Amino acid sequence: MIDKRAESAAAAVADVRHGATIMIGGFGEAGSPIELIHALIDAGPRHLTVISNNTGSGRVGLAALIARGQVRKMICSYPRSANSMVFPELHRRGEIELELVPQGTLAERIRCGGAGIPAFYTATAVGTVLAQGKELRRFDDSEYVMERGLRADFSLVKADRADRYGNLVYRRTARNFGPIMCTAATTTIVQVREMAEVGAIDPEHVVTPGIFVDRIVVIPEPQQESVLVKEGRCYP
Amino acid sequence: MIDKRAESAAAAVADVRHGATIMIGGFGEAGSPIELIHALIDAGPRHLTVISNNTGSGRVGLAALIARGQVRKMICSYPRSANSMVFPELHRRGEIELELVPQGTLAERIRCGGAGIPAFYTATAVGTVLAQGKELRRFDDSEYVMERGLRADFSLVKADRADRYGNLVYRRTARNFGPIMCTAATTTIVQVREMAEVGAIDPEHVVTPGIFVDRIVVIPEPQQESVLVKEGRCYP
Amino acid sequence: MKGWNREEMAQRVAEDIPDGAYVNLGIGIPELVAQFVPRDREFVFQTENGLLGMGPTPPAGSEDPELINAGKKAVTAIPGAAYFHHADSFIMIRGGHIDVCVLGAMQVSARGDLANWSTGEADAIPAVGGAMDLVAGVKRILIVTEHTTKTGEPKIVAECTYPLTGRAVVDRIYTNLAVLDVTGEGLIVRELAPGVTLEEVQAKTGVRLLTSTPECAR
Amino acid sequence: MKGWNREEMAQRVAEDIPDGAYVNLGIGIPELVAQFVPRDREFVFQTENGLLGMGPTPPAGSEDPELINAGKKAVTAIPGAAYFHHADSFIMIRGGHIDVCVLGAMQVSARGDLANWSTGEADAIPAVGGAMDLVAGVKRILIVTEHTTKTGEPKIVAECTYPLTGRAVVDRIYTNLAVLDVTGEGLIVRELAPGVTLEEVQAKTGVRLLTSTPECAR
Repeated sequence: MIDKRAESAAAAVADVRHGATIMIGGFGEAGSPIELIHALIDAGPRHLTVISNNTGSGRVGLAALIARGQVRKMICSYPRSANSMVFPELHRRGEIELELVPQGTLAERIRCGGAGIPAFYTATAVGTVLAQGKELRRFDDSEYVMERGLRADFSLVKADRADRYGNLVYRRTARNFGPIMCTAATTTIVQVREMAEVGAIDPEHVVTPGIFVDRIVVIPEPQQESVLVKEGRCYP
Repeated sequence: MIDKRAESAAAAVADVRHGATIMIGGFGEAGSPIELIHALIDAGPRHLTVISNNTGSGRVGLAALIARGQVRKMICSYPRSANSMVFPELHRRGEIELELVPQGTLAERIRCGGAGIPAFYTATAVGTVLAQGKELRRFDDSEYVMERGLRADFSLVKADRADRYGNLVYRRTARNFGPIMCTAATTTIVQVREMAEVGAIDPEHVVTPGIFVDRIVVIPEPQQESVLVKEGRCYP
Repeated sequence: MKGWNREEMAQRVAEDIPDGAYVNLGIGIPELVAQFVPRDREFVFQTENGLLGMGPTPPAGSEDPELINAGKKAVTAIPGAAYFHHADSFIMIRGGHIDVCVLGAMQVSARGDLANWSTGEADAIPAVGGAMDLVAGVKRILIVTEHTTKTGEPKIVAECTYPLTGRAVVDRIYTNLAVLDVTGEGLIVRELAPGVTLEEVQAKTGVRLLTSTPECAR
Repeated sequence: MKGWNREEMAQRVAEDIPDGAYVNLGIGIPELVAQFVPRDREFVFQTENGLLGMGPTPPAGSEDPELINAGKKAVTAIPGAAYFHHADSFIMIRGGHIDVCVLGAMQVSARGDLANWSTGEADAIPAVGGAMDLVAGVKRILIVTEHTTKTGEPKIVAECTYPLTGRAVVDRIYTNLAVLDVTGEGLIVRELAPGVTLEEVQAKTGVRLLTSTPECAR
């Protein structure tokens, strides 16, 4: 019987190796799989390339992973925000690389990585420094830049509910990068608030079909990044 | 107040001009907007380019539109099936052009047309006659063919329910090409079984957000293509 | 007071947005536009992090950290809203489905080039978010900004010196002093704020302005 | 009877599909595979028209014209199924998420080229459907077919003469006579159907076959 539940967050991320590329869901704290990230900090792989829209805040979650020196390179659209000190400091010191990608291009690159599309063209960033060094091409009298699909070894995603097949539903704007990141990794690990019985999620309402999910970890009461930051918490 | 309901199917398709490009939803009869197609037959525009997965069956719906000589060219993946005589006859006589596109490439071309992506690469059809004359390119030691996004002047789509904003939900495998065709036309016309009050469709369950829909026609009891074909019906 | 304040600027922008428009609002003054929807119109607000039908800020205490806008502030969803993932969200943006985007600016050039994401300084941490996607994809780009920087330097210039967000993307500029259209001939002053003269606007602008209608010379 | 019948061929295919596999079945003999899922395994069937978790044919009278498979036949959805649109469906296919695809064939070459969509005749109406997407994207392509055409011509050939569906895409071939693997060295006979000799298989095959294990020579 198919059952994708993992024993624990620790077990789910245990095979992440040094040098892996990891997609991490979330837009700010919404959808950030903080318990999976903390398990990754405990597991300790280094030289990671992380693909995530932001770089975390305070000293928990993604920011803590970066602070521990486990991340070699960030691919993101918005690496600073309120309470985001860790990445800027390390980047200014030259200790972490940054590939800055416009948000929509980042999303499409991830989707294409999952969809077997190695490259596509977009008008976004044409005429800006973010298109420098990239191939330009005209279609129908407009100029476009070629962008490559992005794939990862692992995706860490937060959803709301799952069934044993891995079918997922999300909650409000915490959906953000989750569904596309689930498609673009060799191994997709999802933390959910609760399991649903098979059949309890209406097939019309499934957002991520189970085929894109490999491991499910149930975290009934996930921590909230902004609360931890406000409390001055630091992981580990 | 935003209210996208049109008075009738006839009113909804009245401005389709000769030579227009039209996407028509459906996979076989599932999702085929038969009442909108019949309204288009009544309206009478000719020299149409139609983008649809199939070419209809019997002498109703899309097959009837083709039989009336209104279609100059079909872009589709599967132009024959049981009870599909109209297109094959006209095509053998050289009276209708065919652009055959693999089904997944057709779907992605439509999605890209709606997403502002002029072209993308896929491994589908590489090494076959359907890649002939198309640009090939290697990425990471595999060969891909470049395919162009597809757009239309109008999309005719069948959904199950809509609210006045145009938010749509579909029913089972009748969803098929509807959601992507809604995004890829200048004017998207949707027939639905019933209207929903605003707020009655859970924002988590919306499949096509209203931004992609221009006109809604309510057809409470849509005809079923296979039943009409079995009865030997002929439109008009 | 001479000129328009922030609220008046936002209101002036809102007046130009047609009924039924799909609108994306940037951070800062653009956010205020949502407070000035004309009584007889309905706008649908999109936020690129996955919500169409964004409603007003929730009352204090009922914020949901999983219901936020692109500026990561708590928002609400109106009845008839829809949630979607990021790739679908940027179908709306890149695909030209959003009618109007209102953004702030660091600089705008006479040709409509926009710089609003980076100072380009060596030690700055660049952060672009969805700005480049919005200016490339949305049908109409409206800029709302103070006419000059805090130190009095013109923000409307012959050529942007900051890194561009997009080239020739701006349609109209709303400042505390005037409304200007970007045209093939250059920047045309469409309207002056109360008590503001054309000479004063010109003096605070880094490029020669054109006028189209007599009332602009008042 | 000598050799395998259609059901036995389908059953033989099913035995090779691992537990938990995501499977797409073509029309004809491939459809029968769904009837032979080994008792201790669970397969999830995908149909490219937008359903993951396809169940068996419904009882007569309870067909739903809006719940069909890629062959446009009425099907059911199992508990835990999901519906999705065509672009999302082909993310699964093109993106390599489907583990196994079982297809019929008109011809298969020694290199694993597959022809199964068109005779290439001048007046034929070509119809490709999702075949080219499936062979390009799915991890493992299994072909199940009669060993020869109705007129006795080999279907397993040195070079396909019909238009290709894909080049070097087939992993394994199941016929009424044998199971063959496509390898870099050529076609290797892995198994013979009951009462079938290697010589007989070779005689009905248009290309030289290799054997790997002694039992294939039985």
